[in-house]
Amino acid sequence: MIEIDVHTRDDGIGVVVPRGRLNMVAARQLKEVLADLVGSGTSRIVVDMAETTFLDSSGLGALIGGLKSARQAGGDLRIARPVPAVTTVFELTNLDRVLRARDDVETAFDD
Amino acid sequence: MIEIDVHTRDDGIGVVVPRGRLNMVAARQLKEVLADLVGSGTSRIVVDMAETTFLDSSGLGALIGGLKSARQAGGDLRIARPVPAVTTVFELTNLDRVLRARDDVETAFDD
Amino acid sequence: MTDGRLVLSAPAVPEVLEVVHTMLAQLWARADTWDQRDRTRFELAVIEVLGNVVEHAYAHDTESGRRFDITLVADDEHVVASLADNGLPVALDLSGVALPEDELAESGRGLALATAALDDLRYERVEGRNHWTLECRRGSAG
Amino acid sequence: MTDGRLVLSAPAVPEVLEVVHTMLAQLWARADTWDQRDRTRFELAVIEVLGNVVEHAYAHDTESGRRFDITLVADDEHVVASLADNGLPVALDLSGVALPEDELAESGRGLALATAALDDLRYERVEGRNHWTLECRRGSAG
Ligand SMILES: Nc1ncnc2c1ncn2[C@@H]1O[C@H](COP(=O)(O)OP(=O)(O)O)[C@@H](O)[C@H]1O
Ligand SMILES: Nc1ncnc2c1ncn2[C@@H]1O[C@H](COP(=O)(O)OP(=O)(O)O)[C@@H](O)[C@H]1O
Repeated sequence: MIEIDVHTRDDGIGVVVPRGRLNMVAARQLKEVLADLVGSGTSRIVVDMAETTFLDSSGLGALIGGLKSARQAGGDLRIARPVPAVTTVFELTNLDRVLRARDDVETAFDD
Repeated sequence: MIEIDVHTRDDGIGVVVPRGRLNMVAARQLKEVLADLVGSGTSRIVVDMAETTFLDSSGLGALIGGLKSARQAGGDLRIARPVPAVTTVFELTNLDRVLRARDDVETAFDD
Repeated sequence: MTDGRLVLSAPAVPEVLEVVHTMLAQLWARADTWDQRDRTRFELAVIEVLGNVVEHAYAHDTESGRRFDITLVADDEHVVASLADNGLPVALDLSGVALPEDELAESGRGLALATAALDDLRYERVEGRNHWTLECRRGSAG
Repeated sequence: MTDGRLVLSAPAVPEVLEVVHTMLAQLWARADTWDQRDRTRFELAVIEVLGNVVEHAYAHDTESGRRFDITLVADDEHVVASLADNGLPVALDLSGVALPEDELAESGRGLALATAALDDLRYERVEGRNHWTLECRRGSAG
């Protein structure tokens, strides 16, 4: 079961918070959420993963899809605060450079 | 899975918030939480059930146990904001009078 | 006719109730026209009867320990749970089940709740195992 | 020796993955000395392989639809998942599984992840069914 919260900050950055397990079922929802954000003009996105307890390859696929469309629209997608179970998946797939984890949601776009 | 939050208000009333399913496993935890509260001198207790999604006879047993020890200590135990799935259980067991549900946590002890 | 049955076999320990709650959620995800009250009374009865198995139905110290099987099936009009366990035989008169006299009793409400919630509850002892069958019909009062 | 096996039989639909996550949580509740990293890699592999079954293993339009069985067992040193499904035979060379060349590919990482996470992954076709066996040894790198 997952709940995905979305809000746009005053600085125009979209913050997406998936709470729960990011598996096949949830990946579809995340894909839509990210597509809607980029489609409505928000191309800088932080995914706050502090409450994402599980990630699999379909969840990864949704994140990468979002990353690509954000970049095409001139922005970027950044990951913040992954838990160890999620970090393991980034490492096993060598995506820890492409989706480098930030320690903080607030400052994820500062560099 | 359940999480039980407990805090004591300035007016001395203990507020217990079980989040999740109150089944056999959770009932043991709730029993302890209520016994600890009464044992430490808090005999007026509100159980806020707004986020209790399921209740069975063992959960009921824990509530009644808490009610009895609260009353023995000169206080009471009151139920607030049950969801329909929980109200059904109070009705089926004719406990809707003994454990009359209040609409509000704040004012549960006003009468 | 697709087969939407959910079948679990597991050790009879309280923690496994969580798995059964999740199975019920998935059953309703497929039987999505059932309303909240029917869902509640069926879930309640299943957890009560299974809780009793976990609590009371001690096995004859079998090598492999206490275990149970549960099958959940829903069609448009009925939802049925079949439980089996290797515990001791149960000596109960299900027709005589009632709420405790003492309003403030802390236990003894499980079977009365299950009976009130279900349209049908049956118990049989077959080949050294206990079999419970629980049924709700859509929209009935229970 | 008590039998702590958890066995589920269910329709092969994405929503049922939630039940398997809960079963894994209960498995760890009993095998409580296993550390987080071992738990993570086993759960990941199970969900990847089962996700593939749900997504790719279409049955020959059997009467009863696509279904799968999963058995989870843990002892002090090993944890094993056995999956079986009635889908089409799988033509895969598991030894040739690798991450996609394109770093930004949106799919194709499932089996590579499962292989990296497990100590052993086996596939067999037996009596018209696909059988997958997944194993982690405690504390190994995967
Ligand atoms: N599966 C079972 N195996 C053995 N005894 C049972 C079983 N289910 C119920 N009983 C007996 O029936 C009694 C009443 O059960 P129940 O109404 O569920 O209340 P409780 O479990 O709270 O005592 C139990 O105390 C037990 O003695
Ligand atoms: N259980 C299965 N049945 C049939 N084909 C499968 C199965 N598992 C994997 N495959 C095939 O292997 C390919 C790679 O699988 P995987 O690495 O999990 O990536 P993805 O599922 O994202 O494509 C799939 O696209 C599919 O063609």
